Amino acid sequence: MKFELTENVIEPSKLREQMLSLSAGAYCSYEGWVRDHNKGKTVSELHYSCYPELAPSVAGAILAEAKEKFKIKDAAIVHRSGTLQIGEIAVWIGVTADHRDATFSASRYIIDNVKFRLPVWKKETYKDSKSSWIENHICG
Amino acid sequence: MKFELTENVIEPSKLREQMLSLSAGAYCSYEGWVRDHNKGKTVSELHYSCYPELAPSVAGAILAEAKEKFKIKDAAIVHRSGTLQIGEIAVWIGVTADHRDATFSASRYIIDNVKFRLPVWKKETYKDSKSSWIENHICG
Amino acid sequence: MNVKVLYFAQLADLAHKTEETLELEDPSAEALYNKLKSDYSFPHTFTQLQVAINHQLSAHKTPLEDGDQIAFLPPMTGG
Amino acid sequence: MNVKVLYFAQLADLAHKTEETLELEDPSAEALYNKLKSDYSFPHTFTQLQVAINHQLSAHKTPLEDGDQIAFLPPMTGG
Repeated sequence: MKFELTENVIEPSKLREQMLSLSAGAYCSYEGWVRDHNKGKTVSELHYSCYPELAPSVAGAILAEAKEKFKIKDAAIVHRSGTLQIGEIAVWIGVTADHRDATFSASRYIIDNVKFRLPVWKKETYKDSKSSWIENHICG
Repeated sequence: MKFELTENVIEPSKLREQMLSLSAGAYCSYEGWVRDHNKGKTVSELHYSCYPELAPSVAGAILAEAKEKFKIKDAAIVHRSGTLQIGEIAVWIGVTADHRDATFSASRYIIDNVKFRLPVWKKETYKDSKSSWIENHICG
Repeated sequence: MNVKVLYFAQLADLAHKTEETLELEDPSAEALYNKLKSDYSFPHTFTQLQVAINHQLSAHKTPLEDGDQIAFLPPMTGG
Repeated sequence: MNVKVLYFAQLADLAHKTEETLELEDPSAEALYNKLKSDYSFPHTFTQLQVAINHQLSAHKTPLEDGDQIAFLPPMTGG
């Protein structure tokens, strides 16, 4: 089980490779992408402020809960920090298990909890150069 | 929306690239992997028999249903045929949407229906060289 | 009339062929299947199978016509 | 006693800093936050925020001690 907070572009094919297992039958991955629009506004870039000293313990708790609740083999969370361009990956989740049911349930559990519990805050910059911290979650 | 039945090794990074979209905020993918065991037996390889003239219309119907039921942007199914080694990808599903909820629901809907409706049949060969067509679905 | 029968998976293994053309008098898919089941020791009953005629899923009662291609499909196990 | 306050996101923007060390007499995190809210026009009420002391999520009522690092965390919006 792995968590990483990174300023670098997330590379899903490398992360997927780390999940490979000959005894797993199912793999589910989720990616949150930076969209070019939100609530009718044209987004030009995104900035994530984060609390790097707190994030690992929160992510570790989320992963441990997923492992306890669902019959999974492995799970991982990678979240970007800093400034992101449109189309970049904001968050990547990967889960392996014997069967598909657990991979879907655990992936969903993890991303839902990451959004509400990981100490990361999103600021959108719009085409008109204004920017704002996102107040409430638009689930994406 | 895309469906492919292929004798070649499935390459998820290439398939993912075809799903990229600047207006999508969420991407979920699912892979079924050939496991080294099933029901307590050691599996050495897998063979998929398929009905290539029927599969595209069934897959097309599943994708169209997913698009109608869930608010997704795009969805794709790729299934292997022929002989597969342990660790290879048997099936790949990819879904994009504005929000995560639709990607998870649609991916789940598609893989569930692929397993029960796509005209593909799995034969497992075991370490003792015996082989058998899988009778009932062990969801994986 | 002549009908081409397509065999997949277990049915192809048991019939030792992937297709054959048969001359029929009865247009019933069920009658055809029951003859094949007896000839090749197919394990499924007719209602356990899906029927495809000319590469389209079809109702079990659809009458066969000359030149049709028919396949009897065991429960699918893809994925 | 001295306490280091860490600011993130909107709070860092409003405070124009990411951290500062303050001298306190009252060990209440709520009293500290209400002073900062007034100084920097933070929009949240104390109960809308989570509290982290020394990089661990902590109960709102936990008394502060000399040398603590405290952060007031707005609702998270990652992912």
